[in-house]
Amino acid sequence: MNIPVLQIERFLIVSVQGELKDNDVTALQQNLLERLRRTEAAGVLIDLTAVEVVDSYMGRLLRDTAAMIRLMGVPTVVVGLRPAVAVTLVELGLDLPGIHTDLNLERGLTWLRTQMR
Amino acid sequence: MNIPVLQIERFLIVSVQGELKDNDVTALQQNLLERLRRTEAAGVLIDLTAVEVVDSYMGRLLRDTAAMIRLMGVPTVVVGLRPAVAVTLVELGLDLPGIHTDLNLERGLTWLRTQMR
Amino acid sequence: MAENANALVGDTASLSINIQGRDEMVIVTARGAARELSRELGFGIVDQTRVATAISEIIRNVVQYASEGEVQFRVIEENGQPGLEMVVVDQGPGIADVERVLRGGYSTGNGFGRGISGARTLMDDFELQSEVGRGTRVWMRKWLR
Amino acid sequence: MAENANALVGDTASLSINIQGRDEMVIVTARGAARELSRELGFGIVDQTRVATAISEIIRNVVQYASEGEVQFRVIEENGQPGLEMVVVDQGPGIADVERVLRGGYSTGNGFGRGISGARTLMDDFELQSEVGRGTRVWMRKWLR
Ligand SMILES: Nc1ncnc2c1ncn2[C@@H]1O[C@H](COP(=O)(O)OP(=O)(O)O)[C@@H](O)[C@H]1O
Ligand SMILES: Nc1ncnc2c1ncn2[C@@H]1O[C@H](COP(=O)(O)OP(=O)(O)O)[C@@H](O)[C@H]1O
Repeated sequence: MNIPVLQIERFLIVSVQGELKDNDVTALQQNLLERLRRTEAAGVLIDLTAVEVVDSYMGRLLRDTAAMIRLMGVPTVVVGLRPAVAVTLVELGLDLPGIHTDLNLERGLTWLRTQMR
Repeated sequence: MNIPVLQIERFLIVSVQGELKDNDVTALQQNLLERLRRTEAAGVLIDLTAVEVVDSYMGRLLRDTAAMIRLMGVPTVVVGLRPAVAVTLVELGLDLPGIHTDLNLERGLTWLRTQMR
Repeated sequence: MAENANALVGDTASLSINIQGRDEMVIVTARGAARELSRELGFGIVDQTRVATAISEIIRNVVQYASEGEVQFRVIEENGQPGLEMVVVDQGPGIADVERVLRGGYSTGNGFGRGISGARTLMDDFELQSEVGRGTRVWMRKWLR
Repeated sequence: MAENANALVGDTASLSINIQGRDEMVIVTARGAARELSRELGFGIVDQTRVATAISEIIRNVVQYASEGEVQFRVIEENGQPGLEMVVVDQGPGIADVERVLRGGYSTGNGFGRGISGARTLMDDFELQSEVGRGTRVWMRKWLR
């Protein structure tokens, strides 16, 4: 599963399409690192619309990725989390601490714009 | 799989949610027969929005149901057929002969209204 | 593409999923497995639906004519192109006239007689072997384009 | 409800689905099977997701710690209430401190240690048996409300 990184305005869009794995996430992080430097992007949006199940392993990988982005000083927003996925994440005892979530792409982008100085 | 029959205006709405079986369809046909007589409904709409796969067996059951409704003298419209399902039906060598199809519930109902004398 | 295929192929784990129940329960379980696997492999929605429909046809025959059987899913690779292989085997009554069934339009049940010929059209590679009294084996492949 | 359950339960067919491949291929295949079966059974979207997530956790452990295993799906009925039973068995290294794993937060990998305790919360009935050097068996049920 190669995770594509798109760009809209000054924001990077990560669209998760399938199962995440440790090495996917390592590749993604390197890709993001480079792109953030090169494009001076002002924020990252992670789109989970296509994701029907997030188990604790995938939850950890998402959290790690968001944490890395935060360390680079840019805001992250997660959008498209399905209601049923949100419910199971809470029941699993996981949450995405300190990660802003929003309903959809548009609203996520709007939020990122407000974060720009 | 019990197939619910709802009513909107003078139309009966059949919403297929899962796998069809011979006896489901027999039950559905009896249910429709009764409801059509009792309510003097002016049309039947079959909603396939929730159906991700229609194989040749299920295709036959759908065709039989539509044929029965037609025999009762009321028009049928099938809505919500997914593009990928339409493609595979054609490739399977099946079609739904003489069955009017429409994009969604609203458009299906609009069409049924034009069929009313 | 070769690099991508390398990432998909490989036998690192194996699982046997057993399902017992009414025909439609068995069919939807196999179909869900096939659809999710082809989605993960990167098939588009139309190819996912083709694969799910083909397995649906073949498993419906198994539960109807043999009542029990076995499916093998395998992620494959040929000349750098990844694909999905599905082999379905049963020890049921077998098919007397394989040629006729492959042509389509022939049914001993009350079907359209389009199950096997349809599945063949939906997949890229298809082979049907059957022996009366011994059973039936269907081998199918779909390539990721 | 009893009538409805009767319509769902019953062993009329059985299928064995075998999948060999990379861990994530195996996990998504089992998950797709579980999701589609629970959908057909009439589970709502949240319960479908709970079941799919629970099986995902348990199968991920199987592929990670034992590399091969077996799942059994069964449609069940108790006092007129239908449900889904899933039993996952492996012959892997087993778990030394089952109590600790059930409490959650303990991981020998680099996980959250929330897989087993999480799956237990997501399902209605849950039992974990394990013996070091022999293997692990997880039994789970979810009832249709
Ligand atoms: N696994 C099988 N075992 C025995 N007979 C089979 C099997 N699959 C198919 N057949 C036979 O081949 C015929 C054609 O099958 P198919 O093309 O799927 O159409 P249909 O299922 O609509 O009859 C069936 O009617 C049946 O007689
Ligand atoms: N099938 C299994 N075989 C052997 N050990 C297992 C198995 N499942 C779980 N374990 C052990 O139990 C621990 C906790 O599992 P779990 O709650 O799923 O959390 P995680 O997978 O995040 O570590 C694992 O780290 C592992 O040591």
